[in-house]
Amino acid sequence: MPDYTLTANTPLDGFSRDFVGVSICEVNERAIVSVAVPKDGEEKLANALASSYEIELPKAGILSAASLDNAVLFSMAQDQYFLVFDYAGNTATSVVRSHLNDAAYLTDQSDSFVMIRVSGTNSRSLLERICPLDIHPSVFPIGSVARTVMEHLGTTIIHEAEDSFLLLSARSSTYSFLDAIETSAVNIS
Amino acid sequence: MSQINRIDSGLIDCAQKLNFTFNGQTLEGFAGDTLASALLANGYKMVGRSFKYHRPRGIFSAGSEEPNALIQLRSGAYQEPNTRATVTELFQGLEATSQNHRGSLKYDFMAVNDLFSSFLSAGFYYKTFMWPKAFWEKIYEPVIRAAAGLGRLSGEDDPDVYDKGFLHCDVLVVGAGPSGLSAALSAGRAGARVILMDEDFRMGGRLNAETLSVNDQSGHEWATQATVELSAMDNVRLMTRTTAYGAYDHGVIGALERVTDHLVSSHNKPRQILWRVYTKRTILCAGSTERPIAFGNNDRPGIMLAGAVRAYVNRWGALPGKRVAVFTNNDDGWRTAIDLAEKGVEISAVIDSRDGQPPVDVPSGATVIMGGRIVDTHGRHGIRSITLSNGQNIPTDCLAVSGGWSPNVQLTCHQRGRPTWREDIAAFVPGGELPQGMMVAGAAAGNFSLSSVLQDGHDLGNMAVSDLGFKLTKENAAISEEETIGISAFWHVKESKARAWLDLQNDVTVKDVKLSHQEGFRSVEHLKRYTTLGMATDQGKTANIPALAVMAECTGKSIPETGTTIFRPPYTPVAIGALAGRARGKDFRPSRLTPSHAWAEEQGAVFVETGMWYRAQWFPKSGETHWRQSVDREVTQTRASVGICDVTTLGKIDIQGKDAAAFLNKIYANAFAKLPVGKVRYGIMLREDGIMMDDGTSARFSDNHFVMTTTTANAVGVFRHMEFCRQCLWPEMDVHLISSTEQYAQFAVAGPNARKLLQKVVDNDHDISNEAFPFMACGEITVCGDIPARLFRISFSGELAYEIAVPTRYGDSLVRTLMAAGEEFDVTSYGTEALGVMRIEKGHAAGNELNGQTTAQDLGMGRMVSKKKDCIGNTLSERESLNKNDGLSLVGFRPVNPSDELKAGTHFLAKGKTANMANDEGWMSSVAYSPNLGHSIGLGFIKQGSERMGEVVRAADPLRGGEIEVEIVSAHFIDPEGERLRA
Amino acid sequence: MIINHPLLGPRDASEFVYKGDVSLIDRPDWQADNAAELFHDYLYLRDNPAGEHRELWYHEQGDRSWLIVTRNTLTHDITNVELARDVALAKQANQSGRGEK
Amino acid sequence: MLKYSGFKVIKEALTGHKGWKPVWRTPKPKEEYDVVIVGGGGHGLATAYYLAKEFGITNVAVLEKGWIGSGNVGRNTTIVRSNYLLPGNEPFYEFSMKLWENLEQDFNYNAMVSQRGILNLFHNDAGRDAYARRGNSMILAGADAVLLDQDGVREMYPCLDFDNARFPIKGGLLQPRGGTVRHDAVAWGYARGADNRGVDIIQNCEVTGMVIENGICRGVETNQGIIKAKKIAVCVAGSSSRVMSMAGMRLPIESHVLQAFVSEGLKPILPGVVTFGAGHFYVSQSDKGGLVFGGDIDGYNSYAQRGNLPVVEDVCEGGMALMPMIGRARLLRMWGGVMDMSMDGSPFIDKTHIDGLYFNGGWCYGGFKATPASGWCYAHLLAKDEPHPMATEYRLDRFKRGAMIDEKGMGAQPNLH
Repeated sequence: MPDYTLTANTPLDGFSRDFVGVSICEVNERAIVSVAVPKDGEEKLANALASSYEIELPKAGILSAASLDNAVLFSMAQDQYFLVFDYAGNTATSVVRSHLNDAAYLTDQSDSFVMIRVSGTNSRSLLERICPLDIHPSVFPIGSVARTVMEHLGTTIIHEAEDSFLLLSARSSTYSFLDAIETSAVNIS
Repeated sequence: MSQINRIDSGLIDCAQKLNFTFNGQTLEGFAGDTLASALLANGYKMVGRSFKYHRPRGIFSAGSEEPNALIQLRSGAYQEPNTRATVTELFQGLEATSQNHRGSLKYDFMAVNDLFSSFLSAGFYYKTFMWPKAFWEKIYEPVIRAAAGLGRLSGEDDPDVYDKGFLHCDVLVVGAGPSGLSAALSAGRAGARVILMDEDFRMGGRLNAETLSVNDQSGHEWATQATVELSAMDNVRLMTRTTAYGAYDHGVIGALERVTDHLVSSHNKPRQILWRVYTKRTILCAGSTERPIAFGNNDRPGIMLAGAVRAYVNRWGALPGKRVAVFTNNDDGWRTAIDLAEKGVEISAVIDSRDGQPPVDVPSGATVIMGGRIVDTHGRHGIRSITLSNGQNIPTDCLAVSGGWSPNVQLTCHQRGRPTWREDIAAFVPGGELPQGMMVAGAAAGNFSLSSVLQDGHDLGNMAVSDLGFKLTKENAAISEEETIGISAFWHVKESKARAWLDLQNDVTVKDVKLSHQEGFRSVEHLKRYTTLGMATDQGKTANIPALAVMAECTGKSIPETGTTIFRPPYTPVAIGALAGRARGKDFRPSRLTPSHAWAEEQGAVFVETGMWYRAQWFPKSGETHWRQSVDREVTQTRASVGICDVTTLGKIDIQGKDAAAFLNKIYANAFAKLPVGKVRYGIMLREDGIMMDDGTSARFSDNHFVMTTTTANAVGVFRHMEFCRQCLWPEMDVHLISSTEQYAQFAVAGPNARKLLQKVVDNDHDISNEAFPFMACGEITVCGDIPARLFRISFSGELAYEIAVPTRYGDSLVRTLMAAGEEFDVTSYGTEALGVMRIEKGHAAGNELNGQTTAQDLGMGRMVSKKKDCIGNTLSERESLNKNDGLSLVGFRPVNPSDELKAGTHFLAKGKTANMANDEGWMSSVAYSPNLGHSIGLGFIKQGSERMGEVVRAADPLRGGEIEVEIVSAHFIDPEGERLRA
Repeated sequence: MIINHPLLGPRDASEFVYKGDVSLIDRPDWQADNAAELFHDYLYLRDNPAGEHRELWYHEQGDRSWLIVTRNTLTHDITNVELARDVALAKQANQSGRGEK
Repeated sequence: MLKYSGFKVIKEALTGHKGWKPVWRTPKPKEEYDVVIVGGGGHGLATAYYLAKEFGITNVAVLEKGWIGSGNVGRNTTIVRSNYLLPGNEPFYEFSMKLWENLEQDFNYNAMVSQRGILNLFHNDAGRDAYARRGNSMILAGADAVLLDQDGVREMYPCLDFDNARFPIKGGLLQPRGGTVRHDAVAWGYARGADNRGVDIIQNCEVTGMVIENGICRGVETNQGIIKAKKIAVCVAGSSSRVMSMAGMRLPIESHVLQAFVSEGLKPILPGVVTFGAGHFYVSQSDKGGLVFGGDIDGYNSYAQRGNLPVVEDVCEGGMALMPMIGRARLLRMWGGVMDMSMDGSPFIDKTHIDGLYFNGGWCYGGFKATPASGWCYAHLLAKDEPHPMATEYRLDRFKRGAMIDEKGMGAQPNLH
């Protein structure tokens, strides 16, 4: 074996910061796997999901939540889902493959995103400055998910819990994205 | 002098004194004042100068329509030119200075223009300043430019910050006057998500300025009560100091909130916020704007809109004058006389252009002239008297003028809507085609009596929410007494001999409109463009309609036949800083950092922007004082031993599916269908027009799985293109795309010792020997103990080289590990400069060659374009002009004199030919100093280049001066047989 | 502008990238006798109507769908939005159906 | 012809401006003309002017749907320049530049041609290389160009963001002879010059159809009746597809909206024109003091003369990134013009396959600067039935041949040119 070992880092080294009425923190140890549906393979995938994660294929904009690995599944594109689950290892696709076998094309995306949770009573006021979507609970209830653009950066927003939103944005622009969120926090304070 | 014109009245807080300065003079006002009301209270009449004639200008209105009272607010970098005093909220320490004068405000040197006004008629400049020719740029124009403009920018960076945001609601109510409050109440009570915004700092609109009562209380008390009720509703958001400035497609409204403009300092909080409002319904309750009547010398300080005069008295307790005359063509003008008389102000005269009886009881002591005309006024720096058509002279220090009210239809016209004329109120009202979701209520819709305004707002609020499925409450509209609103159109006093102003800021007079007509500029748009009418900072809010009326008179047509002007956003001017929001300086665009960025920073790397990415350009070592020293070293060390470069920025696309190979075969111009698993192939991608789009490699990891790389610059475009092909052209294929650019940290490891270095980190069960892992092999391996990685044996540098990819989380660690493991080989990191040098040495095309204008043939890769299959760009690449015999081809160049430096952008000319376009044979696209060859080398496109090896041509550079002789050589400067990369 | 995405509901047009006339999905047959002419007309000529226009938009900052939007170029009013892939598939089905006759 | 001069202005001022005459007549259309020009914008009026003045053809009508100059000549950012790269373009635009330089004396109207320079900034080596190539092309074509380094830019425009920029300014390509022209005055000046030479300018005359018999175009149908002509010269950039469809033609053109912006009047702060390539922004300051600026087209087919907010914000972001001192200046007015965006970003001046029908269009957002040369070359084509030597490449069939003139290298994607 080589004499060298590699150490992993996270996009923000576990960043966390509190502002008045709002907290911003990095979320880690969750894997992201893209699950693409083979042509005419939707039923097979649905069955595989039902028998393993015990969830259905979600409609666009809504999370399916499983108890297995605390997984959530949501649509990213017409024939593609993201499965996000508790896992800190290096081979997230093999974990999913062990459940879904060949029912989907899998691509590891765990290292592609920074995940930032914005929570607290001022979280919607904060997001109002950067998020073009209407995230009022009446139209974007808990369990809703959408991809949009915030400060020029593609971002997926998930309404996780009351006054709590999880944001996924590209890993390479982590600092610009964090800056956008922190600036908003300062600006609304 | 302290507030000599202040009376004990109005909605100001006399307990809270505020000191401010005007032109250096310290003055006092109260909380609740505007700068204009405070200046009036302090007895100020003249506050500025007009644009062209530098005529004295006073406060004219009490709102955002103000054409005259423009001042410079604050100082230093905070200086804000052309600020309307009428909407500037007074604060402690406010600094204001007047603008557009040379010398003092009172003795403006430029006022000499007024004496020559007859020479400066509309459009005079089109007819002169043409001789001698050179004088325009040297003399005339500099003089004109120096005189032009109003206020002054500081020239310093704006020190304030701005923000933007997004609002969503069911109903947006624009304007919080009586109709807006009523609309918001009915919509809010029904439970809809409502936003109510008003440009003023106090909700209530005209209710704050009038003495009319609502629901048996004073109007402003009712407004306060309504505001309190609304602010208690969770579903209603109240926004003061917020202007809806534009109506855009599909119901999007642009709004500007002035957050700290009323404070002495913004304390690093956003000064203003630009809101984009997504609303299902917009109820426009923008009210109306009073317009003047044109008569001789009607521009003097002290001549004001009648509604403004009573607003200053009623709302702010500030008297615009002690002896006030009124000139009106409608009943509303009389209110000014009555309100002021009730406050004890002397009304010297009421002149009504209409014949007949006064519509209301005449204030005692006032001279009333029905059917009267003012022909002239007097008073140099402020009005002192007026002259009537009958010769009568009446002393007055304030003349309140009312020519009727024009509904504020601006937002209804921002799309295609054209207002329609209503003769009974002599005004344009919103036309049929309103922006999506918009309704108009109250005075903005031409309903002028307070009771109808309240009812209208209430009804439309209900209508909006019932449209949206909300259940209405049973509340009734607020009620008010009926007031008279009679008007008889009257636009200008024909008997006036003196100049009569229409556009007060730009100095457009009745005569100018007549001249415009005389010269054939009769369309409204011609009129505006020829005379500059309505082009000033107020956009002609008070000027356009009277001017249109004068033009109608000239043409003998009615006003609607003559035309209407189209209103364009913004309703009131918006600071450019606000429209930019946070996007300035380093925050102009996001930054993308490579996985090795932190490490590179530690090494002191110099970074360069490539698109959104920052990449290490070179890594200076101690003792290196010039970038070339660093780059030469990096190249030399790499070619001698091994170098490492972060190539994560290249686009990576994960392609899976049963038809992945077939798909790639259509995307790439060269064959891909039969690429074996475990192999990489170089591919060229054409646009459908046959021009090169991108190049890169694709690696096949399994039958159904490929990984493509694209150039950094084209990563997004190529992905988009492939999605288009997948979804729109070949939807039957089973193929799936996802970007994995962010997922992997990828490093080039290049040089004769590359394998040895990698063998130190690759886990032992993966054989990467030349036999097991030859040139163009690829594979999924593990490194450093089971860390998954991908290895590609590809080379951009021409050396034995690999690209190794690990999950991004290990990128930082991997570069440190490789550098440590490479110490024994004298490993170097190299940046984009050395990368560029090596690719030029190897003759690889890059961005300068793949510029969207070149074909595969130009690049010497014409034969790669398969003619045996259907692929993007294949057919159109065969067009004649793209396949000319004397077409360009990419070749290498070396200076005939080795000490000469080649320059990119030089053009090639045959020896002895004149330097002109006809003799232009091509250009140098990329150059570098080759430390291996010891001289400058270049790549360039030249006609028939591949057939001209050894020929000497000139590389001409007239732009920078000079030209040198260059020899056409093979583009493969290093290892033309490719032995190294197969080693 | 707001585009009412068939799967995601109304989204601001700034999330999308515009391509052009829907005819760009009708890529000609490369083996046709007059392929050069067909490809010329396909790639370069446009109806460019002043009025209703079917056009391609890509939801780059969304779900990466290519959409066919029916929009009036005079008023910008949008009257229909379809998934381009559905339309392309339907077209193929239609063509193969015709071929069988 | 009433000659304009400073003397005349003084004389009229002293006599109450009674002597000024309409700048152009308001004639009724004749039954037939030698040439009917469809479109009373800058190019159409210039064509009429040069037909009359240079080629002696005066039996000409210009038909304008609305009021003359109501199209793009009256809604652009007034920039003139000849800083093109490709051989198909550069000589033509330089020809135009030389015509601008003598225009006012030529047509006796002060259009305020103001050569205060145009500066295109670059931000990296590749940008410098591309501008070096272009600058050399310009000089080879007889134009002027200067390559500035950062210090050179700083000297001319000290107020730009040099120290804290996301995309630092490394230098620029300056064309000192570039500048601005008072746009409306160009239309009026050409109209006056053409009218004085006998050309009929007919406003509010909308063409509703083409009269084509046996493959020959013999006239146009209008809301004022049929007007016959030996040659019909269409010149309606922005509406080209609409008008040419009346002759059954499809064009390599899409119509797109370009927005433009002007600030409130300010005392002089910018001497010339600056373009900021990294940020989609260009700006100059008018003689009246307004900052006149713009950026990219909105990017979707449109015939509406208005745009939307994202581009407004994008442009202002570019402005603030380039010159953060304009933050407190206010945007006063925004408007939109409809552009003929062609498939390679370059225009057409050509005969059509229909005898007697000629076409001038596809000017993208660069038509204003081309006005004099476009008019001249179109007049030449109409008079002699062969292309002017400076406009030989602007042919409708160039895509069939693969002879694109693609300055930006964007391919057949009109909204990217």
